[in-house]
Amino acid sequence: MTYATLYAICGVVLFGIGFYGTVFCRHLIRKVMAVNLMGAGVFLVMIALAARTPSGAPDPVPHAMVLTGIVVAVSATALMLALIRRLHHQTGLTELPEQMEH
Amino acid sequence: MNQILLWTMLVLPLLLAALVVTRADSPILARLIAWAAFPAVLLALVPPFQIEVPWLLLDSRLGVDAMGRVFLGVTGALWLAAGWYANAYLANDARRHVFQFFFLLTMAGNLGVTVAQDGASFLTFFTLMSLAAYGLIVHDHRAASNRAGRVYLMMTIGGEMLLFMGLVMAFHETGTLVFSDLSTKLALSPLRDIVLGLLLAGFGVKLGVMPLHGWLPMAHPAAPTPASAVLSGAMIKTGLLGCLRVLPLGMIALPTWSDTCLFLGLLTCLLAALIGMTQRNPKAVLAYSSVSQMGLVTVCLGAALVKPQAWPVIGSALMVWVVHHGVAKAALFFGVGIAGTRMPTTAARYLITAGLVLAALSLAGLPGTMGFAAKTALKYSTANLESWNDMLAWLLPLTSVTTTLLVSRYLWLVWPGRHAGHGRLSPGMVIPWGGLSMTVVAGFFVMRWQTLVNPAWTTLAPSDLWIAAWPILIAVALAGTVILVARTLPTNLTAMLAAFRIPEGDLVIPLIATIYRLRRRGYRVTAVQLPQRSRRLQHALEETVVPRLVQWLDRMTRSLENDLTAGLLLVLLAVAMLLISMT
Amino acid sequence: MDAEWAMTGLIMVPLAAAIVVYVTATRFVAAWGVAVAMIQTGLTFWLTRSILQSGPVQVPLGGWEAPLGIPLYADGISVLMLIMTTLVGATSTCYAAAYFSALQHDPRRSSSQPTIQTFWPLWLILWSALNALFLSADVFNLYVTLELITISAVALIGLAGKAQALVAAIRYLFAALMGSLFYLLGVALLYSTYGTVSWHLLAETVQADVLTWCAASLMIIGLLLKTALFPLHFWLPAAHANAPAPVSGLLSGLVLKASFFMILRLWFYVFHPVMPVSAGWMLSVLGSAAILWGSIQAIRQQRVKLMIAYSTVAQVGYLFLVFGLACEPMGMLAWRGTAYLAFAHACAKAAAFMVAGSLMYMVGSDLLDRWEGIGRREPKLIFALALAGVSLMGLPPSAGFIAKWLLLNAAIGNGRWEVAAVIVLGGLLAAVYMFRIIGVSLSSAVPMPETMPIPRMMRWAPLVLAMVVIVGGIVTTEPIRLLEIGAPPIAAREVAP
Amino acid sequence: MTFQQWLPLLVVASSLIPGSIIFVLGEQQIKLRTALNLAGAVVKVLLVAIMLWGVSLDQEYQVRYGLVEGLDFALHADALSLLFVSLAAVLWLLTTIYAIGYLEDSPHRRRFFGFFSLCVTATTGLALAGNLLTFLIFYEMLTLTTYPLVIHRGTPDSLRAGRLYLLFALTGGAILLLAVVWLQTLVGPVEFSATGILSETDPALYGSLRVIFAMLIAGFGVKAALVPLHGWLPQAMVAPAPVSALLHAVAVVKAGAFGIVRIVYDVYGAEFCGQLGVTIPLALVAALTILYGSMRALYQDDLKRRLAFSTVSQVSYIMLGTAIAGPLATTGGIVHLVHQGVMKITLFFAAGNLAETLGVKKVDQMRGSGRRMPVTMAAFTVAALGMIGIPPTAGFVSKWYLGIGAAQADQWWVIGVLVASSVLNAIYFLPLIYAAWFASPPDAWPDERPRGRFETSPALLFPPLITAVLTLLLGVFAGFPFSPLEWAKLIVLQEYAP
Repeated sequence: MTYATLYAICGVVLFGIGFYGTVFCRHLIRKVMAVNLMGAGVFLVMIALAARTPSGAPDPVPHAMVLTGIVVAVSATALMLALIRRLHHQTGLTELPEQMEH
Repeated sequence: MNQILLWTMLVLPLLLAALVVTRADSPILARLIAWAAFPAVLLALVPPFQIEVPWLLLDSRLGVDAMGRVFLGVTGALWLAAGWYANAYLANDARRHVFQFFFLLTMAGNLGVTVAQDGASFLTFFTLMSLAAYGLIVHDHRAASNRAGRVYLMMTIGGEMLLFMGLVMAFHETGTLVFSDLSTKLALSPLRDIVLGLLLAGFGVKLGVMPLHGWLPMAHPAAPTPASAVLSGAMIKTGLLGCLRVLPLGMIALPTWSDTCLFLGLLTCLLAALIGMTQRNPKAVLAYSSVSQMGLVTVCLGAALVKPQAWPVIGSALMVWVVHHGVAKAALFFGVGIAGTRMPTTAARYLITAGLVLAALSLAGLPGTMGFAAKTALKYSTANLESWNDMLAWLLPLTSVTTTLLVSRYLWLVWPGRHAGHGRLSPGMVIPWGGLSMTVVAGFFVMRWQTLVNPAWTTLAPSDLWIAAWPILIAVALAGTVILVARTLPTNLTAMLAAFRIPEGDLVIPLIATIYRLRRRGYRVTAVQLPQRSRRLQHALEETVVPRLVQWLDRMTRSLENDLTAGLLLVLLAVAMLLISMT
Repeated sequence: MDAEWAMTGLIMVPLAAAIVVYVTATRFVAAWGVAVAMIQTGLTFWLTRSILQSGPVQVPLGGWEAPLGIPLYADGISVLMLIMTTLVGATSTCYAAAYFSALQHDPRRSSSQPTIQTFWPLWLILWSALNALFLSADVFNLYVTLELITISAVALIGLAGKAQALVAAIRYLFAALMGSLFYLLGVALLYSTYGTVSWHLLAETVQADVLTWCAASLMIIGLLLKTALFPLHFWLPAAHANAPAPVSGLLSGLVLKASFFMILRLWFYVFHPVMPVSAGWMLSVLGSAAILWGSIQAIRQQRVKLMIAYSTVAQVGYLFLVFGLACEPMGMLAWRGTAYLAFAHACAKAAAFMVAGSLMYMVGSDLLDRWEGIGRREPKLIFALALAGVSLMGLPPSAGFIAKWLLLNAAIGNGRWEVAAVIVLGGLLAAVYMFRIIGVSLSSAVPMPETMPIPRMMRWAPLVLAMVVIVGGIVTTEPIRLLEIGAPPIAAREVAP
Repeated sequence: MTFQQWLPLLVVASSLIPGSIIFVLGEQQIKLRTALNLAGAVVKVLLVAIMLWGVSLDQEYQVRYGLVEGLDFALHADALSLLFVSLAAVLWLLTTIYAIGYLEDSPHRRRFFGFFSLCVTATTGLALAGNLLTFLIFYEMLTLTTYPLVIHRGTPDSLRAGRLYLLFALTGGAILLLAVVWLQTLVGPVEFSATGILSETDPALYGSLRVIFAMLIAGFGVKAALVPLHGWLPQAMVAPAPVSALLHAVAVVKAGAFGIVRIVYDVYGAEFCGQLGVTIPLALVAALTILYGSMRALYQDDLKRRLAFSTVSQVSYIMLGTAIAGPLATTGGIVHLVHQGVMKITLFFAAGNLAETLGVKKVDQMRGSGRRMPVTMAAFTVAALGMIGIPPTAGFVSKWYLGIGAAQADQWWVIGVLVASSVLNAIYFLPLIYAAWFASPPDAWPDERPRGRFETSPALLFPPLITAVLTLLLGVFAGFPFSPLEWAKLIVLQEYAP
């Protein structure tokens, strides 16, 4: 087992934990963190894979992708936080209501 | 020229009917209506002809033939007389124009029937006549009239349906609706008996053969007198005409139908006379008399079906019979109206009484009247039927007896001066009646020399006179006895006898009651019970099934549409897809 | 000018406009939007013509070839999607212009209601991202544009400002991000195996192995969540129903189609050879379930916008029938039908949401009970709704009919009776909810409560879009011909003998 | 495009264009609307007349437009389509006049007349459809355009009726769609041709063809109100009288019947139908419908409902004639398509007049109505007699041909059905006629409105009068050239050509 594979598995585990958190956590901030954890897991997988080139030199493309991904993650997180803040401001809620409100 | 006359005859009454609707109270129109049947009389005088009218209905044939001419003549004459009579009779009726309207329509139909030479146009005119006559029957709107009208309509529609079926099948069997071809080809068709059964039954309704006679004793008394006259004198003859048109007479013997006709005719002939004698309404008596007479006609038809070669003779005798019965019966009906009025003088009363008696006895076949001519003709023409010889030999005298008794009953009921009369005796009523009554006698002499008539009885033997006379004498004696005996009986017995009365229409009364009961029940079931039941079912559905379904859906929605389930499903689906791909 | 410029323009023009509008915060934002719409229309027209003439086009953006550059690719289906975007986008732009200007004068307006300045940049970015997505030639690029779409769409929902809308937006955002990350993980796996993200290259090298299947499952399922295929649709009704009037139509009509388009691309252009038939049928079964569930839920709703939103759940189901049917002899018909249905649904649904928005603006509520007799006041709008409904039900003459006809042909031609039955049943259920709205609105009862006058544009925009749907049912040969350009290699027996 | 191609399009457009313009016009532009309506109707009649003339001279009128492969939009004019389109054109004209009078001063006339025209457009399209697909398209269009007419009043009752109508019609349409697609996957695009196109089919497919036939009949049977698919029709009576008239005489019900005629003759072919053994079941269903409809009509208190059940019964005559097959029965069935239309529209016009002028809606309120409204009731009487099949009305001609057709096909039981139905017809129509003419009128009518110098307004009076006269003329002059009967014979000649 190479380091790269280990990293990749680690990334997948992180993704799983993040997924668990996103689904099962009720508090919105926790959810935001869990989503970011998922993202981190995916990025870890990508970076690990960049090392798997036959030549041994890291592949620049996954790096570029991770960078782009981070940008996306940052803006998404910002939006999430903005929305959560607004919801809290309006209703005082920190969790999404259980029942679907149509 | 003849064609123009034909079209005039058909269209004039319709046109007048339309005019009656639009301008009801024109005296000129009333005059015209009285003459509306005149072209028919003229047309009866022209030589036979036929025209093809392919665009009318289903390829129509119209025309006058030897047989139709007789019907046309007598029908036209009766309608003419009735038109005159009606003008006077209904002079004070506020709803006169309604009567006139239906009168004209019925006339158009009746005249049309006599010139129709194919099934479709026959049926058309026949229907027009039948339906329009309903308006005549219910004219006075009494409960009894309405009931009579309903019965009439039911039976008429039933008859129409039988005819429709019969004609459809006949057309299928023969490929034509033109009567002359139809009857010939029908004789050879495998379905002959069924087709003839349907057609004869259909025409039998109009003819009033038992057991299809129910409407007749109800409708005739209900209709205003001039209408009853034509109903009985002319219209029921169309049933006979129909039979004559479709039966393969003179071609082949039809044992089944001859037996049936003879049996039913005989039954009708005697039974109707008996029932008629119990009636209290003179018009009902006359109606039953018509039924009885038509029974006799049916017997003749039966006879002709036994022995085809006898048909020319029987046929011509039948023609005489048609004329005779039409004229005499109309005269008697007119008489009901006339006898009921206030007589201006005693002489007039005697004169009218004489006329009535004459017409009545003519019906029974009194020598010297047209009835005698007709009866003798029948006697001769049916003389040589092998198996039925005996029966007819005593039947004819017997009918004379019953007929005489029946007309005695009639005379007893209407005898002028016996009741306080009402209404004025107007010439408009007397002249047509007088004309017909005189024809009863004169007709004998006219017909005596008619070449049309069978030579067999032109050599009239003196014995014929006696043969015709004795049943009448017996019957008169019998009637006299009955009257005398009745006078001596205790009053309560008379009352008891009087209470014994068969209702007009006899058998049809319970039948109608049954039909109405069924109808009421049908209404209860379909309009009340079934909707109730379906409402209950719907209610039950809405109460139980729908809420439960909604509940279930709510539960499903709750457990399906939330973050947690979705998250789990996401993983589940991904795994499922992976597994599916790998297998 | 060639196709390259048109493609670039389609992405760049709205983006540039978004930046300008945001930075300058001009008072004439609506005018900018309309101008963009006009330019977009021209560009789409141009691109369509050039594609029809010369077939699929691939251009490296700025001359950089893959793997480093970002290539753009346009074929029949992507152009059809672009046309759809342009049509819905342009009418929505006009509608939005009228809506927001009307809202400013609305006395019922609360402080939390959206402002015109925030709508326009977001919408223009969304537009740009949609175009970019439909023109993307690599799977990572698809991810980026999809995220851009998600973020701007969520923000647009949030514009409504009410707590309900915020909750819906947050829920949508979480779901969407989760889906994206699934997808991204799949992309990572794919890249690790094949070393490329260009779907052209992937299509050539893809092999049936576990890693590929893992990647495919992750990507497809992630996208299913974003496309809201039953049973992953939980976020959709609230999000679409609570968004501001012009936004709902965009979400249902266009945003969903973006992720669906990605599935279509991946499935038919990349994974088709290596995915077993049964995997396709799994999607079709889910689609069938979606048709039934969505329709039933739509029937049960009391709010019109929710009804229309659930109708989207059902209609999305139709789109997924193709994955099962395409594996069979008459798959080509299913492919065409599905692409056309995506187009038809976008127009019809956007029109329906616009109508709902207008009427909701008029009476201040989208509760069906409050709509009694509304059609007597606003016949044009109800007429537009009815026309849109005709397409949703799949009745002639409408684009929806043509699409469903093709799908039905494929289903019956392949002996898939259960699918045919579902298609037909779905149409009937659609009729139930559509006519529920129309029936209520045409009732003679109840005097109308006090209402707001509707700006003229808010009447005409949905009507025009609804007319497009009807015209789409009559002028069909061109779109179908378009679809043949660069069509995927589906086992095809063209039409029945 | 040549004139031959334009003409079918023009015939369709002659109601489509006025209809579309009416939607755009204001509610208060009454004169312009009326003018448009009448102009459209008159133009349609003229165009149809030209076409009628042309077809009798063996001209071909056809236009075709491809939608998708295997999905052609085709209009063409053959003898059968002309029969139907003439009926639609003439009765549309009359109904338009009637509707103008009927809806005087009522709200939402723009919507009404708009959809009215569209409804006729759909019917015209149906009549001229050259293939099954075009037929289907117009069939669905008909459903959609009649819905607003059915719920025109907007009352809870009418909304419920509308829902029921849609439930039936759309379900029928769905079944139809399935059947059409299936048929097409088996044999390719289905064009209408005089003797059917399926007789060459592989015998292995006969089973499928039977099922498809059943589905097609079920689909059309919903509109044609075949029992047990008739449930919507009596409910739809809440619609305004001109709508009922159009629904029952020309548009919806007739469209279903026409569809069945097309299926049997022009898709399957009469002979092939017999070979498949599907005609007898169809005939049985039609017979059942005839009897059931009449039975139900017996006990209806509401006049229009009674007429509706009567329609259920009468329209099935067409199917019966079609199913019996054989030249004569076909003639009867096809000619009844026209005759029933003329008679039934008269009845509905008259019923509408009673309701509108006197407020009479129930059967027992009709007493004496003949004295108050003689012309209306005379028309009613003629039409009712026609329904019973009394000669010399049009109804008799139909029944006659059905009867002899049944005999020709050795289906004797059909004659029994015809007779039973006639009797039932008599039982439920004659009391109405009796009440109208022979019973005395009440002291006051339920809701009498003065309507000018005639018994009612002229626009209401003349249409039933004209159709009643037509009822008589069609029967009396059945043998005239260009009469529906002669035209039906022409169709039959083509159908049964060697």
